[in-house]
This record gives sequence, C-alpha cells and structure tokens, in this order.
Amino acid sequence: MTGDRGYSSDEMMTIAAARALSGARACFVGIGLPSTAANLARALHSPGIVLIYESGTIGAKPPHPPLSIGDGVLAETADTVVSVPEIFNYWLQPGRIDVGFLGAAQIDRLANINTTVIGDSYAEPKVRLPGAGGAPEIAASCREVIVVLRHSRRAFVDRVDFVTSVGFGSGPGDRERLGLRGAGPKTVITDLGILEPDPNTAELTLTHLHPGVTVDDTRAATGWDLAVADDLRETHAPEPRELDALRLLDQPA
Amino acid sequence: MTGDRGYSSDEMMTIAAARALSGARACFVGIGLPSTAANLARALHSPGIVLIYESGTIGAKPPHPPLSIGDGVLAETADTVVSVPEIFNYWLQPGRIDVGFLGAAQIDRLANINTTVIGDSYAEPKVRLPGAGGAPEIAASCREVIVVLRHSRRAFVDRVDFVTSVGFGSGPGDRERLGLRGAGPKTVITDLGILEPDPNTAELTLTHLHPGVTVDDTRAATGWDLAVADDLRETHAPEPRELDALRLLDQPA
Amino acid sequence: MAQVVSLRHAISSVVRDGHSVALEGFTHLIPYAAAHEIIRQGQRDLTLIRMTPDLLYDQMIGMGCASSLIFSWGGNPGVGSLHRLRDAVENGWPGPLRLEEHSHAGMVNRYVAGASGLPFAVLRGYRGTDLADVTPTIKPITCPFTDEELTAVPALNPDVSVIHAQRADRHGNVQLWGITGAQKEAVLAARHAVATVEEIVDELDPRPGAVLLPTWALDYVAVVPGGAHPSYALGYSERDNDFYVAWDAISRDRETFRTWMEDHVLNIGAPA
Amino acid sequence: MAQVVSLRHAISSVVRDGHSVALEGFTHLIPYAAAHEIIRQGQRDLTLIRMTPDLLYDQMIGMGCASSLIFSWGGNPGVGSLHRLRDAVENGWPGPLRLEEHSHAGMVNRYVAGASGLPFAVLRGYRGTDLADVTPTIKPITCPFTDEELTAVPALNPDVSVIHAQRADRHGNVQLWGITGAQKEAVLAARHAVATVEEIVDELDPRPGAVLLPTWALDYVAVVPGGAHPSYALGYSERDNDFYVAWDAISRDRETFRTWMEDHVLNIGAPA
Repeated sequence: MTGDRGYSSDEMMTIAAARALSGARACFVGIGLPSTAANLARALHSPGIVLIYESGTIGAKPPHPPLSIGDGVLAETADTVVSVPEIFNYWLQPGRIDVGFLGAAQIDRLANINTTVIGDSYAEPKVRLPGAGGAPEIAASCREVIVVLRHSRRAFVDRVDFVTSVGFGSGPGDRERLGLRGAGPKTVITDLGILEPDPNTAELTLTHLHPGVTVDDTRAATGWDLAVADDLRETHAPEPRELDALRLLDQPA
Repeated sequence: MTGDRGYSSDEMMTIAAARALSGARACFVGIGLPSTAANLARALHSPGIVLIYESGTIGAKPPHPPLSIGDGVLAETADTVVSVPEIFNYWLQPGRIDVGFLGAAQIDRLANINTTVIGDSYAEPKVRLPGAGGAPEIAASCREVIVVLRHSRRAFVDRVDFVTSVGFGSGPGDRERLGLRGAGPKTVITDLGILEPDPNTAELTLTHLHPGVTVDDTRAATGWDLAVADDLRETHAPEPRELDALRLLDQPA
Repeated sequence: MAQVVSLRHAISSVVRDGHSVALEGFTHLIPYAAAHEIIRQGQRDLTLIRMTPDLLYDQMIGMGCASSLIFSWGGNPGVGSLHRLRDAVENGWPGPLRLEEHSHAGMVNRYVAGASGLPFAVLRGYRGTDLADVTPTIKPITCPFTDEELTAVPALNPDVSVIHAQRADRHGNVQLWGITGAQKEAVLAARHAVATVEEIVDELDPRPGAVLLPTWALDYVAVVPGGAHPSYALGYSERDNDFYVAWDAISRDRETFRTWMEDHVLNIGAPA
Repeated sequence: MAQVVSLRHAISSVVRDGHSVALEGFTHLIPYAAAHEIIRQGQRDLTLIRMTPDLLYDQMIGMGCASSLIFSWGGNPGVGSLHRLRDAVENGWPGPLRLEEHSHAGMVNRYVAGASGLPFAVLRGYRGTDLADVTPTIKPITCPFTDEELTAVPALNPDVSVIHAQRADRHGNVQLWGITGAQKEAVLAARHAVATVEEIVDELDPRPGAVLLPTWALDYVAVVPGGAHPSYALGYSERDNDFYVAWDAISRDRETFRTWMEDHVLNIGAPA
C-alpha cells in the first residue's frame, strides 16, 4: 500500500489523526484506527495523554495496539479499570473527555454519522451495519469529536440513511437545542484530506489536502458539492519519525 | 443493670432481637443494639447470616461489635466492600435484603417511625434528632423490618410527630399504595415484650411479654390504648449460652 | 446460595423456551461454553440480550435459538460483520429476528436500572438520533427541577443472566477481575443467574480490581475451564484472534457455518 | 492535573465565602484536618454538604462557618447528639442554620447524579414520609414506561469537595481503600476537588478494593498525615473513640466548646 511518496494514504490519515490529538488531555478511543492514532500520539508528542477505552480502562498505556477493547493489556497498563456503567455515566456523560474518536460507515454534509443501516428501510436494510455502540454518546458528550474514515462517495453522502450519532443535526444551533454539550465533530480526517465544519453553516468544508491529492480528487470522492476553504492548505507530509513510530506500533505484539 | 433474674431487660431485648433473625439470610444492620443482636445471632444460631452495613460492607464477620459503621474490622472481614451508592441502589433498593433492623426515637400505633424532630414544628423543634440516615429506604425495601427500642410513653406514641420512615402509614393497604415493596415492621422488640401488627388493622399489638413483665406494665409505657393478642405468650427467658455469648460480644475488643 | 453443578444442569435448570437471556462479558470473559450448551440443549424463541452480540450470538442466531435480539453493537470486533446476524436481519434466515437496538450507554443503564430495582434509567443519550424512531424503549423524560429534557430507557430484567468468571469458592462466591464490564449489573438485574468459572479455589484471596458476586446473588456455578474461549480470560487465556478472523469465512456461508457448528458444538459433549 | 501543595494553599485556593462545600468520608477517612483549616481561614456563609455531618460539621457550625446544611444523618455515631448542630437549629446559635434534609439513599443518589452530569436522580425513596413536605428538593416522578410513581432528587454539584485518602503519587493520583463511601461521587460531582492524604508514594501499587481518582479529576492534593483523626484511616490509624465520647461534654456548653476550638484548632498552625 506504500505509494511513491514512501507512505500509504492510510498512514497519512493515521498520522494526521495522531497530530490532531496534540494538546488533548483525555481521549475516548475506539478500536482500530482511532486506537492506533491515539497510541501514536502518545508515542510522538503526548506522552501524558489519558486514553480511555469504553471497556472501562482509564489511562491505558498499551505497548502494542490492543486486538480489541477487551485486551488484557489495557487493564494491566491502565491507571484504573472501572465498570462499563461507570465509564459511560461518570466519565463520558459529564463532558470530562476532551476528544472522542469515531469512525463511520456514512457521514453527511452536516457531519451526522451512520453506523446502523444502509438503505431506506430500517426494517429491511440493504446492509445491516454493527450499530451504535458507544458512538451516539461519544458524539454528544466529548468536548469535541474527531471522525476518521476513508474518503468515498459511498461514505460521504449528502444525507445519511440513518442518524446513529449527531454531528450538527440539521444545522447551526441544533446541538444546543438538543442539549448536546460537546462541540461535535470539529475535524474529519480522511485518506485524502481534512474537513472541518464551516463556522457559519456547520457544513463540512475541505480545509487541508494531503500531499499529492487535488481538490478534484476529493470532490470526486464526496457525495455532495464539497465546499473548499479559502485558505486551503496542504497537510505536512509524514516525517520519518512519525512513520517509524507508526510502523513500530503496527507490528504484531 | 442485671436484675434479680440474672439478666437485664436490655439483655432480654437484645437476645429476643437475635432470636428474631433465625432463618434470615441477609440482614441490613445499623450500629448499636441492632449490630450487637445481629452478631449475637451469628454467634448463636445463624453462622452463615450475611450482615450488611450501610457503609458498604457485605458479609462482615466482626469478632467484636464495631464502634461505628466505618470500623475497619467490617471492611477487613467482609466478603466484599462496595461503595455507598452501590449498597443502597444495587443491594437495598431491589429488595434483596431479608431483614432490616431499625431503632427509633418515636414509634406509633401503626409502626411509623420518627428519628427527625420532636415537637409540632419541623422548623422550630423541641428536640432536633439525628434524622433519617438509611432508615426510610430500609423500612421501604427490606422484605421485613425489625424495630428495637426501649418501651416508654415518650417513645410509643399514638401518632409520631414526624414520619421519617413508614411503618403501615395510615393503615392496611397504604404500603402497597405507596409502592413500598417490603412487608414493613413485622416485629417491634422492646425491653418489656414484643409487638406485632394486627393482621387486619396493622395496629401494633402486644404478642409477647418478657418474663416478669405484666400487661399493665406495658400499657403504662405505651402512649395509646395498647391491644393485647388473644394468644399472648411469654418470651423464653435468656438461656445461659445466650447470655454468655452476648456478654462476650459486649466486652471491649 | 449458588449451587456448584455441571454446566448442563445449570443451563437446563434455568433456561426455558421463550426466556430472555443475557450472556454478558464486555469483550472479556465472554461465556462461550454456556452459549454452546444452550445451542446443544435447543432452547428456542429466546430473546437474546447483550451489549456486543459478538461471535457467540452469531452462533446462537444462526442455530435458530433466538426470535429477538436486544443489543447495542453487533460486529466481529476488529474483523467485520456478523454474517449470521446479518443473514437473519436481511434475509430472515434461519428465521426472522426482531431487533431492539440501543446504544452502549442506553444498554448499560438499562442493566443498572434492572440491578437497582427501578423501572427505568435516565441518561443524556439518543437526542437527535434516529434510534428513538425505531426503538420504542427510548422515551423523553423531563427533569422535575430544571425542566431539561433527557432520555429514559426501561430496566432490563432478564429471566436468566450468564457470565464467565475467573474463580469461585466452594460456597459459590464468584470473583472476576480485569475488564469487568457490566457483569455485576447483568447478574443483579436477572431473575436467575449462572456463572461459569475457570476454577474453584478454597479461598478467594482479594485481588486489585476484582468484583465479587456473593453466592446468594446467583443460582448456579459451573466449573468450565476455558469457558470463555475464544475470548480472553485475564490470567488464564488470551484471545484466540485467529479464530475471530477465521469466523468471517466460516460464518459467511450457511452450510459451512452449519457444518462447523455440528463438528465443534453439537457433536461435542457438555463439559462434565 | 492535581498540584501537590500545602493544605493552607489548597483550601485558600478553592474555598470562598458563600460556597457549597462537601467534606465527605462515610464514617471512615473523614477530612478533619481540612475542616480545621477552613475554620482557621474563616470562610463564611458556607453551604455544608455531607451525608453524616459528624463532629467535624458540629465544629464548623459551632464556629459560624455555615449558613446551610444539606445532610441525611446528624449525630455523634454511637454516642448521641451533635450539640452545636442542635444549638444552631434549636436556638440559632451562633447563627441561623437552614437545613436541607434527605435520607442517605437520597443524598448518595444526588452525588451520583452530580458525578454523572445529570440534573436529577430517581430512586425508590421517601414515599409516605414527611420528608417530602419539608424538603423542596424531593419531588415525584412518573416512569414513562410503567406509569409507576417514584421519587426524584436534584443533582449535588458542590463548588468544592474535600476528601481524605490514604495515599497519592507525585503526579497527584489519589488512592483510598477500605470503606470508600461516596468519595468518588463527591469528587466527580464537584467543580473543584481537594484530597488530603496520609503520604505520597513513588508508586501506587494496586490494592484490593481500592478506588483510584486520577490526578486530572482533582485540583489539589495536600499531604496531611493523621488528617482524618479522630476518625479512622484504615492501615494508618484507628478511630479515637475516647475523643468521640469526650466531645459530648466538650460540645454541650458554648464556652467550653469555644475554648476547646481555640486551644486545638484556632491557635494551631496549619500543617506544612
């Protein structure tokens, strides 16, 4: 998967996600790419970041990416392990967590997320996805949310088939009306670039292109007429130390 | 305090209370006489009884009566120690506990309990008592309640000044209407005898006299026209082994 | 007081056709052996309850045990879809499966309400999502002090909850540690509860982070070493990740699935 | 991240006139030293919050720190009345004291709601008692699924919560064990939190039954050996029961009380 540039687009995506954690104190992490990115941030620039997995481990410091959120290495390296009711009620719900990391099967123009069903009918879906898990409340209660997913027209749709987790609802002011206390998805990181909500319309807008990617590439992979920021910037290419750290993490235990 | 009979009326009361725990699996215990009685039951006839203190110790087996519910000996001898929220929410509230042991400053004809204020005015009380503590929910949720207190006209009143904990409210059916799922105070044990609610009226009725006590003694110490059961019985006098065990418990650690 | 019995006896004593059954264990200590025993005994029309259905509910659903599923995340963690679950939902095979779908926060609070003897729980959840439209057990509730609108979910009180734990003593007190999930709540919420354990020991010496479930909170304890395989049992066994990956191919095809279940579950005797 | 500072600095940084302050510790690990420091610093018009006011609130009330008390049981455990509390309620000395009175179950659920970021909690409680008549923070609530009527109480979110714990590490992570009460909830419910500890250690090795409060959930940690005296600190000191008994006589008379406080609190310097 490593391209001409010496790194793959997935590596660029993961490294951009790790960089986005700079300054975060506590991060609510799901398994897979979010876990890799969070542990990469811990290895690179945020040694003190508190990683919280929904299985109840607070301050986990896994030496290798866990296979699942039930991995013993999370419990054994954590500052403390609490019950699943406690992690959701005492730690996530009150807004103690700075950053929540989410994936998505679909995301729409207003950053609403679908991980439930593809198709018009919930009862008779085209594709049955895994469902909500912790996402709706992570999206509601973390101070901000980072979404990470690969860019494609199947994933980036004008309107999600099913709102599993609320981004900006139907537009500005909706989160406040719904009583969602976190700021929502402030950053959507893909293998092509970075999207951020427009300050006035909350619509996801292209703000960064990864090296070698064009606006047209990104528009072609987006299911709505993608707006581009006036000050569109290029993501810094991965540094060797970032790539080294990531590849070290990705090695099997 | 030991009378002509070789035991005091308080000893009779405590031993009667311990006997009343025969057959109970789990008992919610307050400090003082209830704790002594519960540990006496454990020493005498119920070695497996699970003693639960509201401080969160489940299955405490103190070798000597604890000084308070915070006593380290409770934590160190317990099967498990849980938080105070957990003891009330997961263990008491669902009705898992067979017997709750309560004291009272006042108790009335319908076994309602006052531990809040003496006098007509809550705001300007004659006597400010300690308050509710765990009692209202112990009275509501234990499968049954045993009340232990010394018999006097000051304590046994027609109607309590303040209902801190509900016995039978204003009469039969009240507990059900209020959604209180335990059966309420089935036994009131004093230094003179034992009172039980009348099956039809729920009014506390004298069912047992301790040895040497007369009905007139008991009526003189009761602030309402005390009913006497048709089959009024005499409490068995303390046996030497009961007295020995109690006096052993009462010795300082 | 919990009786220490065989797994076969424990399951046949408490699981009946039509029951609601929660097999819990949040990605750790998943009670596979107990699920397999239910598959062997053939109880039907179950309402299966579990936050993360995982491979064991894929197996139970594929084998036709369930008519309903109450859940919050139904995938093969780190691998992909649960093909038997999807086949039931998308194609009604081997029978229709009614879904009652929540979020983790909602599910776990439903267990908390159940364990607490309350009819419902309150949370900041679901607001603005489409889940409330498809799940009748999500309703608004207003704070009587602030008038803020929040969300209520009803208590879960399974007919039977089953967990796997590391150890029990001879009295039936059960101890588990590491990631302890929502097992305490699932057990305390249930009408009947069964624990399988790796081993019975004379004395349950206290351990950091351990949850102890007193014997009087359970009905049966069965000794089933490896009873969480292929999931983790901290201190006893690691996750068999190869199996999780292999399951994707095994479960994708109905016949391959059925053959695997016959060879590895149906034609295998229950643990003694 | 909690800073490790002197008790004087911790208290003066977070406790202000008019604040609501919860000093918690359910009969074990009662933060006496911190209460004494508040008395010395002279913050006034406090709303004191505590399930079991105990001798330390008797002292604070008698010294005129408080204008309100939110509580569920106000006695000298195993001894009798709190005379300074009674004098304030019955005679308005040294000033009037507004009471907001709950049961333990209600208080603890108010902390749980506070720690959970919810505006209220639901419980089976108070029904049929006179408490709801005198305490406006007790209201009925109806289950949206069963129509059953239960009780709601509002969240407690103290301006400051203070606890005493056995140990902390140099980062300010705090560990307590034995009877851990509602301290986790009190800390997580508060806007600011302070822990006094018996000692600072290099490494907080895990202990059975221990609660760990991560440094980022607290503002300040102060090392105060014996900071729970005369209450228990499991593993460090026993309850000074003679003092609890002696307090009855000390506190019964206003002058005796005042003299004792001058000799034992006011004229004593804060711990370094």
